[in-house]
Amino acid sequence: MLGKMKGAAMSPARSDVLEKAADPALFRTAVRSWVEATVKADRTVFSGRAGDIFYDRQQWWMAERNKVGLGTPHWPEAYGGADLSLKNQIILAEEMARAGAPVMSLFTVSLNHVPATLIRWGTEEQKTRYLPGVAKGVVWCQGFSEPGAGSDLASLRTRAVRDGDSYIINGQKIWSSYSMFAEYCILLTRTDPNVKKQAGITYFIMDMKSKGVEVRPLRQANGGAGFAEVFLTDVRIPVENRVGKENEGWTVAQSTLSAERGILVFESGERLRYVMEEFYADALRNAADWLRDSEMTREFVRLFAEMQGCRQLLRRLLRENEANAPSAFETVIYVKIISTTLRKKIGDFMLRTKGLGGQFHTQSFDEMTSDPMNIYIGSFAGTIAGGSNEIMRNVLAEKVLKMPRS
Amino acid sequence: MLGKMKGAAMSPARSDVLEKAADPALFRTAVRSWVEATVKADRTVFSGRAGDIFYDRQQWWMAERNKVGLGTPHWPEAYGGADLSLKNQIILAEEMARAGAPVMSLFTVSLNHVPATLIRWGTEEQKTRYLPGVAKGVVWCQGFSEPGAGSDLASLRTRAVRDGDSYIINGQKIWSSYSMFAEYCILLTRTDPNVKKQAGITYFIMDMKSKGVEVRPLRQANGGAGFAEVFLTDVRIPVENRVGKENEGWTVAQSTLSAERGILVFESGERLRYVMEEFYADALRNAADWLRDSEMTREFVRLFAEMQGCRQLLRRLLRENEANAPSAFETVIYVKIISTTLRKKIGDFMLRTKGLGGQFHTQSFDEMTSDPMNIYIGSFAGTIAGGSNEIMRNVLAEKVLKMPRS
Amino acid sequence: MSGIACSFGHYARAGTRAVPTSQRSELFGNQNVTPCNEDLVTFSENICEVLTTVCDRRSVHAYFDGGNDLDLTLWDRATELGWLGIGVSEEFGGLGLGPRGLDVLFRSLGQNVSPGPFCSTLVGAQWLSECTALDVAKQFVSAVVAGTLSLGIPVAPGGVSMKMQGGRITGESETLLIHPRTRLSILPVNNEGEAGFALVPVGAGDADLARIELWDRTNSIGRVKCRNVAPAAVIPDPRGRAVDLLRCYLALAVASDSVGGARAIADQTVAYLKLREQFGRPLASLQALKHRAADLYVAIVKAEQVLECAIDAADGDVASAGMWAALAKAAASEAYLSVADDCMQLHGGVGFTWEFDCHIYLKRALLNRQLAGDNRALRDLAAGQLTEATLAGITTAEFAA
Amino acid sequence: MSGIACSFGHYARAGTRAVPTSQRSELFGNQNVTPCNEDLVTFSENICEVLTTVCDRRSVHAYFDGGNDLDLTLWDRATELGWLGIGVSEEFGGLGLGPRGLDVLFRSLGQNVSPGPFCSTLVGAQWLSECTALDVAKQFVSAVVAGTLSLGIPVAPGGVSMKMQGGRITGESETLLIHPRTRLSILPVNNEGEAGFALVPVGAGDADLARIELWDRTNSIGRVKCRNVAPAAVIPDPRGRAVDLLRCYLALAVASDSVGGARAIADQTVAYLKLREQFGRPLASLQALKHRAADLYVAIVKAEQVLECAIDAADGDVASAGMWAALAKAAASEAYLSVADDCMQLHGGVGFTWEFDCHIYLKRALLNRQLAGDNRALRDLAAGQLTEATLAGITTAEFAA
Repeated sequence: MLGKMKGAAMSPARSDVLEKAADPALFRTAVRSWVEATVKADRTVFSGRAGDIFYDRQQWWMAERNKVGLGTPHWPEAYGGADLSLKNQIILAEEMARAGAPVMSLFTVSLNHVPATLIRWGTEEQKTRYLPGVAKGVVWCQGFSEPGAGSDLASLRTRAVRDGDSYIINGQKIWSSYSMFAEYCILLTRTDPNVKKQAGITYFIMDMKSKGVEVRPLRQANGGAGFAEVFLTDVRIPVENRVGKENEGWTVAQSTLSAERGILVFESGERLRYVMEEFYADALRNAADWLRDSEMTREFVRLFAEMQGCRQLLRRLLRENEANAPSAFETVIYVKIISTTLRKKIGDFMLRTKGLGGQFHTQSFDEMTSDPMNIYIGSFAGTIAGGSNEIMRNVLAEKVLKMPRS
Repeated sequence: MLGKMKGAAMSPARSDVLEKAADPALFRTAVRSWVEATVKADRTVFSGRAGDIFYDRQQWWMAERNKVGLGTPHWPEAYGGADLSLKNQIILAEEMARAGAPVMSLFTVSLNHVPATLIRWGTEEQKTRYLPGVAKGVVWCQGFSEPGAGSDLASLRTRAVRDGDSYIINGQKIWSSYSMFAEYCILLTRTDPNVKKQAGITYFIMDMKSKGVEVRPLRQANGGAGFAEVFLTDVRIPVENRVGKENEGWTVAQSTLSAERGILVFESGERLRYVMEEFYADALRNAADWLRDSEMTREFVRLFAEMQGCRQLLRRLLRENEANAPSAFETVIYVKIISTTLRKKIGDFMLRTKGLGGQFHTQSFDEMTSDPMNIYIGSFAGTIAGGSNEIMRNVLAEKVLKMPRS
Repeated sequence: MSGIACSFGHYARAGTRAVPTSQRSELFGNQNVTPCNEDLVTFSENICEVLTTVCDRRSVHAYFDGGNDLDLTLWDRATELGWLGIGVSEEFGGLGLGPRGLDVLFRSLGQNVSPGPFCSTLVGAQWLSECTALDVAKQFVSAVVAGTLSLGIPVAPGGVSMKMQGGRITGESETLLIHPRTRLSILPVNNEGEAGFALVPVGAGDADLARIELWDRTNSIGRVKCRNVAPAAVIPDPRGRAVDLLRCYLALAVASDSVGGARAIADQTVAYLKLREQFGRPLASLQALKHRAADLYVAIVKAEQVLECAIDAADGDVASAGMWAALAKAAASEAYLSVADDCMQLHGGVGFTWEFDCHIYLKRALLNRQLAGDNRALRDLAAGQLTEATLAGITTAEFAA
Repeated sequence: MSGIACSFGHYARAGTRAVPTSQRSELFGNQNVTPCNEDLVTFSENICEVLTTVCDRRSVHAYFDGGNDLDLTLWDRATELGWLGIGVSEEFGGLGLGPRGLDVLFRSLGQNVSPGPFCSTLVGAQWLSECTALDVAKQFVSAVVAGTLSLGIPVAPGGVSMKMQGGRITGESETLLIHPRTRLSILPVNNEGEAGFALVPVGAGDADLARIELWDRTNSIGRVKCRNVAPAAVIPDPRGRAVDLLRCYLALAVASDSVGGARAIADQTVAYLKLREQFGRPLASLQALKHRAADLYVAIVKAEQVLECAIDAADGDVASAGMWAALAKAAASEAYLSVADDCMQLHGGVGFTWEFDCHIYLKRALLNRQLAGDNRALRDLAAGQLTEATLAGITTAEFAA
């Protein structure tokens, strides 16, 4: 079995877990026992710690994953990845969800958006310089949205002006997740204001330690502070940090955005399954009041069915992505709308089951995946960000149903 | 008391019922005993009759009302009306609803739209000639909508061309309620196709017996045949039947349409109250299954509350109409949307309480006010006609909330 | 026409197995392998093609008004083309495509609001093929596949049983999904204390079928009055597995019909919005209507995905199959109704006329909501099964590989 | 500033009845006459004017972040302006405007998501003025009107009672709506077998108030732990009328707060949509958002109308007042939540930030849904009352004159 494993000997990072990759069943077992043991360790390491442990815990978790070669599991081997098959990626995501392992939210951009962009558009030097750092825990953020350019991203106004071997940047970015922790930023700027808005955009890698970069955390509706505004004043970016050609950044950005439609969403769907299953098991264990109200139990099984349907849809999306099927364009819209609204409904449902108690503010330190109020209020990030559900409906109507533009 | 009653002696039609008009409480009692006795007679006269008794029954009911001076209760005395105060009109509508008296749907246009138009815009000759007939049971229909001009009424294309002392009409009208029974039609036509669409419209009274008028009944989704298409081929209308000036019909039509926002809707709200109250009492009497399902009883009381709120809103509308308050413009939109969607929800709810039995087709001959499937399917007439609820939302957003036109 | 539908056609027309087993399993896989999606898609396209011709809009309307025998025409055509054996396994002359094959057929029939005894008959046959002794099953199921037998089944399996004493049944049945010409019905019986089902000859003098007229005239229901009737066969069901399976298959069929119908009327509505102009532009260009249209498809996709889970579960024969079928039927029929309702509204005035299709879809959606049991009852059932599984530490959310 | 608000101001500032009774009844009518709408509108405008200044956006946000004492500032201002006596009758130094007056005040407070012990205190005082002996009522209600006393009340009247033995209470109370500085609470007690309420001093050594932190920081709740506490007064309630009335007044207050809040956040959202441009035009010009905005107002109007019915009923003291109040609270709090939820969505990204108002309204809406009892429980209660009335042949749908 080992001998047959494709490329098993090629990578120095191959671990006990990765060695099982050729056999899905064995791989699942290996992942399961590793992740369960490691997450248990996590609870020991971080339990009882005060202060903002989010960053430390994320870095610890990345390091642990790295030890078994799972830092960048879906990346090609050439860039230090484990090059897992889709099937194994699914197994990995399922097991992470099952064990309640930390969501790698700090690394969302570095793990997904950065490779989706650089592998296709980056120079060899850029790839060699930046990609290896990701598995070592280098944090990236995204500098796309602006106060006046959210859904209408192409109308962005942050200026980049060429000055010898570098560009001078001035402007303001917003909704930049974890930018307070980031070492680098993938940045969209306007280099030509006199052409059609999509045509004058240039894409950069920006060092967050550059002079003139100021990060101001924004507080979210649920009290969290995951994103920030980034103010850019005469920031100098060397020409070699440009990704793609000048004024062709819009095309590059499409690769970046496509990173949001794969295994990332899949894992969050899997986690929702366990949230719901555990929620129901808990209710039964505690003989919760709401179980005696058939209106509520009917609603629960309705949501439970929606959750299962959503997982099924996510599986379809992964298959379509893998096959480069054009239908993935349609599916990803349904996934976006259905999964984000489902999360909101589940949060609201759970809140109601807790009655007045659901309104008590708890100072939970975890990623709060299972606190109803956090699920509910946090769900707006999903329905608004990444192309609001309103934009998604426009696209569905115009691009899929071919209804004419007004 | 009698001596003080304003104008009591002036009208020869003053009856025992109308004599009580000065005292609302007495008036209510008088109306109640009269309507209960008469409706009971109705059941005797028409029970067991086969065939389409709708027309006969409507005419019988108009005749009965006429006997006590209630044929045209809300009209001014000068045109043969009872000139009831708003308070008494409300009482009358309440009592009609309470007794389950026939809805005067055959006379909707003649009782409401015709006077709203002629009293303001008609010549003395037109008023004298046409208004007295209404109480005697002359049926009118409305020739406004066309296949290509529904919500966008002003784009109508039925042509009227002046030819000496008359106009020649060619075109097609649709959704013309009870036009198969009508003797006259209030008709909108295009006289000038070369100006802004609202500016080239002329308003006529058309004799339905004119040569070239062909009525083809349309079957409705619930199987009923209340409306029809009206085909007009070289129909000749004398000039004296024009209402208002040539090309000024759009303004005249606004008066016609305003008739739809008063006591007419109020009465239907009152009827819904009794439908719901009787439905609940019936359920209790029969110990209906759904009463043991708290999801259903909660839904019922929610709808019951909405119904009551809707009645409250209708009372507000009547007050605002009476006071010529500008807020009536806003209120009538809410009334339209809320009352029509409520009717649909109630129909659907009742259907569900009947389970499979709700799907059995019953050949009911009455106006079917209480058959759930008829309430449900029939409700679309409400949500679509008279300015669809979508148009209403546009108007609410643009005219009331002042959101800019796109 | 692709080879697959031709195979079906040829196979059925010849009355014998024209396509060798090996070739067919290559096309559709054996029961252990999920049939390849592409084959099913092609199959579905072929059924659609036939239905578009036979069961076109005009014919359906004429049938609705009592003006033709579309139900019978369609039945004959289905027999010819081998559709009636799509679900049951090869030993009955079927194609063995199981729940997945039935889904394809019912979805297409739903798309075309097709009349005829398909649902009751094919659900009944599938159930018989799995719940009865092989000889009994062979006798009846093969007749179904050959197009010579249609079946009646309870509208809501799990309802009241008829009393059976000394091998004879007397009394009035619960409501059945049954075509007026159907001569055999599956009836729940209490056979001297033992729960089960009986196959009862219908329409003879001692078992009258009283039809009940429905708002949805594409379906037929009725009740059977039995006077001392001897059943053709009895299927004991002491542990309630048979009733659960019957409900499961019926729920799946109604769910498939519902998503098919919902998608068809939504497509038709979007097409109408593109044609119809108001204020000088197509209605489809109005953003509020675009969002409404998008919402229709979101609702449909949600229901389709739950149904997909349920078909997976039934196909994989997992323990929670009944639960998922119940949830899928509830989700799909509710989506169908809300879609059909909004489509009538989006059509405006013409949608409210008898001549347009909206009311036919709407009435079928309304009936579907009640078939296989009220959705509240189905969800209560599902909640009970979820509770049982959860208490036993068993997950119901694992996909059937 | 119109004369009415000035009257209020003057009256309260002087500490005596500055406006003669005759003049005030002319303005607001006596209890038998529905107060003229116009007066109430003017009154409401004046309250709004004050709140817009005192309780502006910036102050509310600062209060939410623990940066000021807006609750106390507002309380002082309300005392000065005579708002605290708006509902209770003249014998307590109040204005006797009853439920209709309270509605105007609570609606305005809701519009501004105002903090402070208004709801619990004014509901409690209104209730005391009607449920206790005149001397007891006078003592406490007058103190409320004078601004020297605030009250705690049960979050959901009808919950668990505390045991009272030999005139003393020991144990932990159910959750109370109670300001941290409040020193007197209305508590349900079981006084040696007899149901009733006790007025209990809070905050002294033997009756600690344990605060519970809420997501909605504009409200305060907590529980009282009593160790052998002697109540200031006991209100027996053998027939449950007092608990019904307390629930009724609380439900009305929450409903008023809800429709006020819903309208305010909807107005704010429409204003935002007009300002915010995307794709080169204001969001407000997009038809899909126009329809969404229209739907917000339809939802609000529906809730307002049910509330109107409930206030009518309470004002007219009809038997079904409690039923209507329960239904109004359920309708209004659900409308509030759905409006606040959609407003956050319609604001897009900024709506999700702490700096914008959306989350404050959303959190208050979420809390409101739970106040006065869960909406399911309230509707069950209403259904029970509707059943009783229907069986007795009494209609609940008659308007109170």
